[in-house]
Amino acid sequence: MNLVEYRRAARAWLQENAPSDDHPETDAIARAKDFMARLHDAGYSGITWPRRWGGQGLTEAEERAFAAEARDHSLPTYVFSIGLGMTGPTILDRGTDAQRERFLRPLLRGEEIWCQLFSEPGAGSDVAALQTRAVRDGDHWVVNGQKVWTSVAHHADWGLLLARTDVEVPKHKGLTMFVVDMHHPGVTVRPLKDMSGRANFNEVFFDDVTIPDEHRVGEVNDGWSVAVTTLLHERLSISSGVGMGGQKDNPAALEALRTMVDTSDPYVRDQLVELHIRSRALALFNQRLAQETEAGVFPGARGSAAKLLLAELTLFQADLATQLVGPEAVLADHPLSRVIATAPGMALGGGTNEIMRNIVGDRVLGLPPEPRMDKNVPFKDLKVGTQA
Amino acid sequence: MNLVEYRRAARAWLQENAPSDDHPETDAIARAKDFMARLHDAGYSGITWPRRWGGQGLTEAEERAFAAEARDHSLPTYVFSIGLGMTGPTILDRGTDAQRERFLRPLLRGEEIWCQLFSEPGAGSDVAALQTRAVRDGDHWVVNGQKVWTSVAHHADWGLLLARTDVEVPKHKGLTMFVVDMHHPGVTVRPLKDMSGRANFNEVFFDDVTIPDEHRVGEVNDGWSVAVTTLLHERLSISSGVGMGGQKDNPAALEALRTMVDTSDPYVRDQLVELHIRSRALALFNQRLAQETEAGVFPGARGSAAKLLLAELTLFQADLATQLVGPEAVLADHPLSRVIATAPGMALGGGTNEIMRNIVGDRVLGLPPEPRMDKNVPFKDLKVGTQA
Amino acid sequence: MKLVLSPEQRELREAVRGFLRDASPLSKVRQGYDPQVYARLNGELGLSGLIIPEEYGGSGAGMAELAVALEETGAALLPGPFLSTAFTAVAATLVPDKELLTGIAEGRVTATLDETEVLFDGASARGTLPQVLSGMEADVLVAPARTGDGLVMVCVELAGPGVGRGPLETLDLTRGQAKVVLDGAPARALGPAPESGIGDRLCVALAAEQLGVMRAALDAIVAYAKIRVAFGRYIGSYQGVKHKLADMHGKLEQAESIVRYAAWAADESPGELPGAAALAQAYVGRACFEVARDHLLLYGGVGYTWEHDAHLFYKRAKADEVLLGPPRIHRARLADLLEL
Amino acid sequence: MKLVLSPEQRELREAVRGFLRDASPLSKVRQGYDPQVYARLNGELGLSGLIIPEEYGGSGAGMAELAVALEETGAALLPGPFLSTAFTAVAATLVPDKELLTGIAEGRVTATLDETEVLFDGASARGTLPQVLSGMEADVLVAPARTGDGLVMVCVELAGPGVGRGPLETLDLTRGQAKVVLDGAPARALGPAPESGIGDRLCVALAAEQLGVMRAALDAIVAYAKIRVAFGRYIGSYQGVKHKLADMHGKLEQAESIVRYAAWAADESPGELPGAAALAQAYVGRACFEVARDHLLLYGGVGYTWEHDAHLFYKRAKADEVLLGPPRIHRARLADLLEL
Repeated sequence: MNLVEYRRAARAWLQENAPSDDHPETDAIARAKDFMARLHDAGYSGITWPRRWGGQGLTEAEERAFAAEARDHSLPTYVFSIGLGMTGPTILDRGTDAQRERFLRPLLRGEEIWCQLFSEPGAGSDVAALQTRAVRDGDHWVVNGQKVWTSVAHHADWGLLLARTDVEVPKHKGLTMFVVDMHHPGVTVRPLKDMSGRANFNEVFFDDVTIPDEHRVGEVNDGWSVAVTTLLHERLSISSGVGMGGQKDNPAALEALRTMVDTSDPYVRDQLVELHIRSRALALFNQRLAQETEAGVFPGARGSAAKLLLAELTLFQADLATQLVGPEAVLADHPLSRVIATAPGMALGGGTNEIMRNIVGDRVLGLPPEPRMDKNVPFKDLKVGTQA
Repeated sequence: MNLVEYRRAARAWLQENAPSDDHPETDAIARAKDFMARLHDAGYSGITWPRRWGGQGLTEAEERAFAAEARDHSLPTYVFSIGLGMTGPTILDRGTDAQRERFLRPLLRGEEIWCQLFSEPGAGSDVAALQTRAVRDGDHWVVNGQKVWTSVAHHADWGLLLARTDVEVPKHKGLTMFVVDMHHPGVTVRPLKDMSGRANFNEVFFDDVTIPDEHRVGEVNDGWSVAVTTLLHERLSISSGVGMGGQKDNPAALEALRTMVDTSDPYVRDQLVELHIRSRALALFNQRLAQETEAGVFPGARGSAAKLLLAELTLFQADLATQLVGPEAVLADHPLSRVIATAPGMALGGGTNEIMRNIVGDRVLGLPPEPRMDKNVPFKDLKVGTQA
Repeated sequence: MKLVLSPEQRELREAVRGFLRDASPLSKVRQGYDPQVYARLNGELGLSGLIIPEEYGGSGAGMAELAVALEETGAALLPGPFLSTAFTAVAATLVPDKELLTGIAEGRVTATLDETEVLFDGASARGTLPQVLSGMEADVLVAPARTGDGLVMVCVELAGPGVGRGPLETLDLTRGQAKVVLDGAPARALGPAPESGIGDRLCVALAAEQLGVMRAALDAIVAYAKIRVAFGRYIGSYQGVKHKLADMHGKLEQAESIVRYAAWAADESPGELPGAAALAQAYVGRACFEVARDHLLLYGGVGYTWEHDAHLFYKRAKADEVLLGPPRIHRARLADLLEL
Repeated sequence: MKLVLSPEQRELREAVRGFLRDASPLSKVRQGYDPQVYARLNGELGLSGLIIPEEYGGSGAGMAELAVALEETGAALLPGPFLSTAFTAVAATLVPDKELLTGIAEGRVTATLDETEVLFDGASARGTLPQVLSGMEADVLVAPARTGDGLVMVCVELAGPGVGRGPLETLDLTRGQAKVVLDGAPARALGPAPESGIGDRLCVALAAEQLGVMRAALDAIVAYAKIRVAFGRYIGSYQGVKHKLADMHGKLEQAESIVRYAAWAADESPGELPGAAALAQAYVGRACFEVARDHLLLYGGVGYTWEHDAHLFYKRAKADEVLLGPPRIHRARLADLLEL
């Protein structure tokens, strides 16, 4: 089957099978799992993953073709996105064969949901400063600590957990990666509301949670290099999605906004032109990155520039829209109220703007790195988190 | 004489004596010197300086009163500004009595012109990284090196020179301050044109220039603390002048600009409003700082915020004005052509915007300092200037 | 022109600041309006009577003093009808009937002012006011009404008959609005609406609150930048953070200068007031939101959480920015005043 | 839509870039127009005939290829009439009389295009053109003239009789303008002026040059940030510098995307061209100046000196920004096209 045929078949399948509901609500989970099983049966889950572990063994070309078709649908894959985009690829790259055998096929079929447990209250941008401890006890590890910003943790069966196993060495050198059973009695998941009042992520507490050593991913104290693999996959999956649509339903986008405001006012008109200019500039940049990717030139850290620009555009247009609409915009039932209340999210999730600028400066422009104070200090002597 | 009478007398004297020409042209120097002598005879030069050294022994109140009156005139004191504002106060604070006796009265009377010789091509923001060497030879010092950004050096009789006297110690610890005779045969002054094509400052080259040890200011290797005195005086004299007028003759200011552009265009009108808002915001901030100063609250590093804002306003309004006026604005005989060509000056002279932001962050907001890589390294092992 | 506070004004500031620190700490503001705090604010500090002439029981101070107080209530994100009552007091001092002033000065009456015109038949009022500031908490509503004699200001008891009101959920969690429907509500005319002066003073009063909001937001994030560590260093030592904070400080300095100027103009230089008032809203409203936004962003992820207070400042700043209308109206006003 | 260069376009870019690196290094641009470089550019690389159809001696390429070439001449701040000749070639391909094209394609004729309307009596032209791009270097001027048959494009030999021209000193040291006075200068009609298409393509061509200017400025300051030391560290390691450079990079990425899009639209999607062209000037013109300005500022004091090249980029960027009129015209055009 050539690519054109492949794409045509995917389109047909999606038209027949794609449901309309993608909200990760409780009763939606069962439906989402059912959809994933059918997706896998149809051969569209794990398109590039090896056949041996439940994938299809095809190329990126097929994956892109399917993704292009899927863009026209709202697939209920949200709760599986961490597994498919981050933890699954990590197990694939760095896990043992036993782990691959155990975890990958259920993941691809939607039978098990995954979350990722790296960030902590004291370790946001600086993930490697995390303090959750895992202490060896025979053929098990015992974990205590707290994670945060964990999407879908309340639905998750498994979590990919980064924990500190040695405090005597510098911070990057004393970390180990594990797969943790989210149903273990010592695991507590508490929803964390964002500033708009919605619970979009969770805090996860570990209280004497045991993990068998065979669920360790990678070597002891080599967890950072495993995490780098995961974060690389995270960045890929974010940057490939950046700017691809999303504006269609945005009440602060030009098309919606022009219906809310008085465009006979030249000031308003010029502000809308400014919004058009910025939106088009970023949309075209994203399209160029996509075309480059299709041509085999991978954007790499340049995707961070696109993410930074999207974060700024998101803030700009929510701010502009509320200014133009005026007092009504702050009423809770006005669509812009929610837009302004969530506008900072893009600038904070997946790396702050400052981190993005560092990445662009260091990796795209090749600028000299910031001198690091924390590279050669034993973790126990290092200043971390929030302290005077 | 109370302050009101003092101010009235100053006003009367200025109305009688202030000339109109303040351009530091060659033949203007003689006239400027003549004016300074009369200013000193009248008791308005060195108002707060001790009587013993040629000053008037009065308070800041009288100085401010005179300055307030002087603002209505263009006094030809430009070539004396370095001496009066920086090098003179440094000699006063840190010189020997013999140096005060020798240098201060001629300075106040305008008989001798001073320049300041700190910055070097490899040491701009980072003045203490300078490389000009002074080597002791009996009761003399021999100087070799190059200075840059030296205002009025081509007219100067004396220069306050910061030179390196020890390369074995960290950079701040091996510097010594001298008074150098600018007429010494080994001193070469070369005008340096700014980006608008005008020669506003100079490069100064030292080729085996000898300085008697009695012209050393402060202890050997204690020159940095002397320089800090000088730079403090520099900052005071800049911040006190910031934003005080200057807009009157600026073709990019609102009053001039509104006559050049089509204010029936709502876009143009709104841009002029933006200019008004920013100009007024800064002008009022400067007036508040001045009122605080008069009330005895010294602005300190907050003056750096005002300087930063002025630098940004200067860039903004030159940019805006040329955009609004359009193609004509780039003709060399259009007043805005010069404005846009000199607009970056305020952001570069007297400390770059980055340095100003550091000062505001460190000294006004009390933020933790940047870690320093250069504090404890012998100068000879330190990376300085421009190098791979 | 007076841009620095007098010793008396500094004392007032300390008194209000100290009171609010104890009586209305940030940890309490999500609980909303506390009438006891409001009563003490007026009783112990006499704030509600600040700009009310002494003959009506106030302290006869000026907009400069009111601005000092509003800066502090803004910094504390004080919930309740303090701003709306101050707005009403501004209007009530400018109409012939001063009866309302006494109640406000004594702290007995909370009030709100709305610019929506209502219908007034000499005894009762009709109309729908879609967004009334602190409309659930205020006892009294003052609004303009078109009559045969021109525009008059009328006053309605909101707890009285003929008044329907419903709370509006808004972005700002610390201060609400209400929809008010007057359907033959007993109303009293306070006299002809003054041709000018009210709107300008509201601009100044709001700018003073905004100055407090931005100052408190900046103070908070500066303090955090001194204790939060990333990559082994306090985040405030990174230029990426430090330079942004320095720029925010510059906005704060300018905003304070403008507020002092505008308040002085309201008290001492009526000719300058319209321009100063429009400038205050055009500059300070924007600066306040930008500082509140950037302060939230600089917290990193924790600033995005509901539990954290950063969003309270961000939301108040946005709600304030549009409180008197879309911000462009202030710019348009400036264009007119500058005869552009 | 095609936003990435084809292998052939990349080859063209390398050829032009390599040629200019040798033949017109930055150290030479202050000496102004070098006809020899111009002749080689057209002879060896055939650049002047790039968009001229093959039947008139050109290579029949599109705006996409012209954009590639202009990006490089922009990056090199190439002095002389290359841009003005490209402008003229754009216009000349859109009028019936194609004679001019051959001369341009062969590199024999340099030309300039001006939008000032002149008077034309069928044989000679009159008028004053206050600011003609490369007016001293161009052999031929093309300008619109109002006749009984409507607007026509006419062509005048600038070295011929009835032409007075005087050089104008401008901000941009690398490319001049001239005042041209036509006083009965022999002129030839090229045919009716097309209703649309010229102005849009000039916007795209200029944006391509601006893309080159900003790219070269950013490259230069990035390189400097890697070798300049302050306080014991390379300045590029400070976030104050690094974050600004990252933002400049974001502008460059977006500018390049827009230029590719607009050039593609000119070649392949005429319906999108007007919007793409206005977008190109509105975004790229601004971004180019901002990047050139910030690049100069980041050099510190040395960037303010006459000897340094930073101001050449800054000045070219400003001159380019207003070359086709005050930049607001592009925004106004966008508002119309978006039917706002």
